[in-house]
Amino acid sequence: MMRAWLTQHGFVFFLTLRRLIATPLTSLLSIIVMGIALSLPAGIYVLMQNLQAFSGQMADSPQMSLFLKLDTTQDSIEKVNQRLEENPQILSVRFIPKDAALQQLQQSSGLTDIAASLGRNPLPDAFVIHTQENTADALEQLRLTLQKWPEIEHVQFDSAWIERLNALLDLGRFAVLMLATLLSVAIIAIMFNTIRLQILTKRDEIELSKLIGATDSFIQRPFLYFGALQGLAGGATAWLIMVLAIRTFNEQLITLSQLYAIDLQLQPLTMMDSISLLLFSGWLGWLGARISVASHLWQIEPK
Amino acid sequence: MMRAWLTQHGFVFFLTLRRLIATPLTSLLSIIVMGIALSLPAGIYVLMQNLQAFSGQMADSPQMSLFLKLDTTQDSIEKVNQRLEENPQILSVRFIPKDAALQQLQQSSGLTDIAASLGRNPLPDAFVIHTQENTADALEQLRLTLQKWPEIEHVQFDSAWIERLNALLDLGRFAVLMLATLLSVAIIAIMFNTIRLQILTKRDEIELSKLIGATDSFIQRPFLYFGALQGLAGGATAWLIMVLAIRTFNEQLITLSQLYAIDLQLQPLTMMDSISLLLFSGWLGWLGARISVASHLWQIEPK
Amino acid sequence: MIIFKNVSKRYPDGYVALNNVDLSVASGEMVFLTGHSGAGKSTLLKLIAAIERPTSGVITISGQNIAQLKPAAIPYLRRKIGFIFQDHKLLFDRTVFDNVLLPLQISNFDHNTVAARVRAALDKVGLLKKEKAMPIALSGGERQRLCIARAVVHRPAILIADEPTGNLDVEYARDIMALFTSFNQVGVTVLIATHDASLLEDTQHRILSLKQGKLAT
Amino acid sequence: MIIFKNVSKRYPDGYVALNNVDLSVASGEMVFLTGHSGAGKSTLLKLIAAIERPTSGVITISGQNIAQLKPAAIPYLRRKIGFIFQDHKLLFDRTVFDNVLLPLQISNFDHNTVAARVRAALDKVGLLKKEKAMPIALSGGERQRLCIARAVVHRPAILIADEPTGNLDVEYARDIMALFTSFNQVGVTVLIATHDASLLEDTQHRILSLKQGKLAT
Ligand SMILES: Nc1ncnc2c1ncn2[C@@H]1O[C@H](COP(=O)(O)OP(=O)(O)OP(=O)(O)O)[C@@H](O)[C@H]1O
Ligand SMILES: Nc1ncnc2c1ncn2[C@@H]1O[C@H](COP(=O)(O)OP(=O)(O)OP(=O)(O)O)[C@@H](O)[C@H]1O
Ligand SMILES: [Mg+2]
Ligand SMILES: [Mg+2]
Repeated sequence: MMRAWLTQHGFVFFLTLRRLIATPLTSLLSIIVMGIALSLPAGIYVLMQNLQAFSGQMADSPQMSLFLKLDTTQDSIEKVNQRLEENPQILSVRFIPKDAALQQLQQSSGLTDIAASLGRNPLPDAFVIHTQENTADALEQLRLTLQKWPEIEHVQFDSAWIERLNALLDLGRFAVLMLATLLSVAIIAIMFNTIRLQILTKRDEIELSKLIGATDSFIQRPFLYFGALQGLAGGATAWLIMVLAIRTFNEQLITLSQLYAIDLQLQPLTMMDSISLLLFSGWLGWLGARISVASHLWQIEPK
Repeated sequence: MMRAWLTQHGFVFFLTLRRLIATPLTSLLSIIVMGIALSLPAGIYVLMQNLQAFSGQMADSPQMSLFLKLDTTQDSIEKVNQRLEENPQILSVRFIPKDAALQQLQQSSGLTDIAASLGRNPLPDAFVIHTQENTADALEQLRLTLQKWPEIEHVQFDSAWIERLNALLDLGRFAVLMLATLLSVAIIAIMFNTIRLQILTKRDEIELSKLIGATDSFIQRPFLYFGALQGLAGGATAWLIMVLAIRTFNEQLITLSQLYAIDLQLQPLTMMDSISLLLFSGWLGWLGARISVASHLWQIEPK
Repeated sequence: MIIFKNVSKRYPDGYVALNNVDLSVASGEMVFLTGHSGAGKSTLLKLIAAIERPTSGVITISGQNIAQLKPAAIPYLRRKIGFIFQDHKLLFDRTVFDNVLLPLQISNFDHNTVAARVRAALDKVGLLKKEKAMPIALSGGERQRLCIARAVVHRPAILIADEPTGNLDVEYARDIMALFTSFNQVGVTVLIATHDASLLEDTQHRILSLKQGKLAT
Repeated sequence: MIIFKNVSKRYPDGYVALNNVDLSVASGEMVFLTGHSGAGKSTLLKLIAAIERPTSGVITISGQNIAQLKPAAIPYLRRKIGFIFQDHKLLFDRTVFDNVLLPLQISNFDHNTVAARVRAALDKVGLLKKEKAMPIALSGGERQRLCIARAVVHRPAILIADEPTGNLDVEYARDIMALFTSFNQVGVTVLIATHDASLLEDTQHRILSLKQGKLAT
């Protein structure tokens, strides 16, 4: 029984493979179409994953700026750093030396060589910290504690700044969501339609099988295999496109990383992501095939 | 003769229309697929157009920063502004008051309330200008001239800053180019494949027409109409998606505009753009149909 | 075995193809069905295989009421029947061999004996040499014989042949009729719709004659 | 009018369907072509309409060498021919009327007279009542008559009929033969491939007989 089942399915599987190969242009074109369609939402997913890792802590947890007194020594700075890092309420600590602050000012304003024009750097050293809590009360408490430290001139937490960043990130998220929705509709429609149209050319086969006593599941089987296989191939193509795109993009990022002296690299697809991509595309192909065959079967039913 | 030609074409046109309506699901799905596929590169195009308008002058022409003396009066500032604007070598003049510079510093560094911590704003007022020329010689000449003005403390032109911005913009352009290439391949493949598969289901008609003495152009005609009509409908769908997307996006931008007090709005598609979109999509459909029919015709040729 | 009681068939466009037909074919009988073009012969045969459903009346096959068969049960009815379609219905993207193989695949036949059965069926209709050809490369008569091979390969209990010799010359037609007779002799119920006067001339089997949807015995 | 000289046809799979055929059909003649299933009748007819090309030999129609016809000239040859295909080749997504209309559309006929012509052709084969039906709703014989109507609607100079009465009963077959004869009487060259012995029995026209690709006169 089991053996018969296996032979049956194995037979159908190879029949389907042979057919895919027998019409190379149709198969290839359809696979490319599905691959490209799938690679777009997959690409967006990768970008979002990377952005989230990059900006996650920055945007989501509240941030506080600690300005040090202008005459603080290197030694005191180290001490402050250590004490901040030991505080369990504080998630992350980032030190911004006054030179870096000045440089950033120049970069962002387009005003260059301020130091030269001013004669000296007027900015203080500072720490930027992210906190665990985000209720107004807890934050105020922390501010008051820190304010009492002797090295600290001024503690500031600015909700307006965060608001702006959040607005920007919201916009980004909105754009991504819009694109993702559009693309999801697109890939489903594209894969569905591609497989449906391919099956339309096999109307005769469905009709005849039905007429000589094939059960619905028997008739559907090769088409479901066909859809799933095509979907899988499309998913694999999408995966390939993604890998190549990430690699090329990272090469471009090297220049930027060097200029800004930070490590900007897109993380590749994880094993899990890759498998999900393949499974999803296979499922889509299967679904497209299923719906098309079912509609044909229904039309041929005697009334 | 002319009349016969018109009747012939009119007949084919209506025949095609009737057929599109006769298979509503296939037609609709195909049109949606093509619409979405087309709307993506069209969206990228709109974004690029808007970005270019926004950042064009900034990135492309060299820029110079003029720092004013710390004690410059409002009167002198106006005078400097006027003289700069009258200078034919200078393309654009932007005044950056010291307050704005400080604010920008705070925004970009995450350091808030620097003024509060410093007691006073240490930054000078400044002008940022863009010049017509971009040879090093001409720029040096201009710098020397401006340096001599009494209100100006220091003139700076920094190529490093521009380099960084350019690297960033290059990256953006590269990303857009990559996406656009991918999408162009995609829409061509998708439209081509969709129409090809639809025509595959009409193999019988092509074969019979050929056998009873139809010329190739007669056989192709309804399919070309079909492809072009489907392509046009796909283009119109893409246009609709674009209009809706731009409107929704602009609504989101309002919040951002208010926060940053600048006018950020995507410009809609121009009349020319819309027409180009429709023509291009019609042409693509026509091409897909042409190639598929031609390949069938060739197979049926006696050998 | 096959019993029609008061069976009428009106097509969706209003045309009445069968009008109050009463009919009974015993198990193992061989019956000819004749009548003008458009008299309703194909319609009657299609009703037996549940390809069309009657508008009114009762059709029973081995005691089963076909008119009330659930869709899920129809395939099993059809497997008992070998149907030679008037319009052939060959699959042009498979070889001759694979076309004949189809009915066996459908009913999960044992893989080891399948090839031998297909070749035996092809041999009976004289197409063994063409097993690897595509149907497009067959002549009209060869296609018709291919349909016959496909209809008999799974040794059905009922054989329904709709105009099986329209494209065959006299000799082949005689061979095919001999084939049908031999099936009938081992107990297969055979129904043949035909115009071919030469087939009807010297037969000792029952001949049913349809006239505009009515049975004229 | 139609002259075959030493014509052979070997199909790509190596099978020789026609072997050194010499043949001459005068303008206005009516000729029957007969032979076993697979003898090469359809192949011979297809060569005339340039649906297949001969492997060797010369075929001339009204002095034109078909074997060397440029692809662009083939449609104009085919418009002179009315071809009744053995496998019908109907379009199942158009009505009966539109199926018959096709040959007229192809050759840019005057729009005002076209409908009348289509109806006249349908009337001749007894299908006028079914003009709005789809071919799927036609019986086998009705489909065959539809093919005949389509082949004669544009009044071709040559009429080629490949097994035109395989699905027709004796009366309809006689009507169709009368139709062919009437065409022949107004000067149309008619070639008919058939197995139907009853058509051949009482004819005074020439009968060509093919045997395994060779002409046996
Ligand atoms: N395209 C093809 N490729 C290969 N062989 C072919 C092809 N078409 C026909 N044949 C073979 O050529 C032989 C003659 O075919 P043809 O159709 O001419 O026969 P016919 O005389 O019309 O027979 P019938 O009466 O059965 O229609 C047949 O054996 C057939 O298998
Ligand atoms: N699906 C359908 N819808 C409407 N009418 C139909 C349909 N199928 C058949 N008919 C009509 O029913 C009548 C009987 O058709 P049927 O196919 O049973 O005839 P038949 O006796 O087999 O004729 P033939 O010898 O020509 O094959 C015909 O007039 C035909 O046009
Ligand atoms: Mg019939
Ligand atoms: Mg033939």
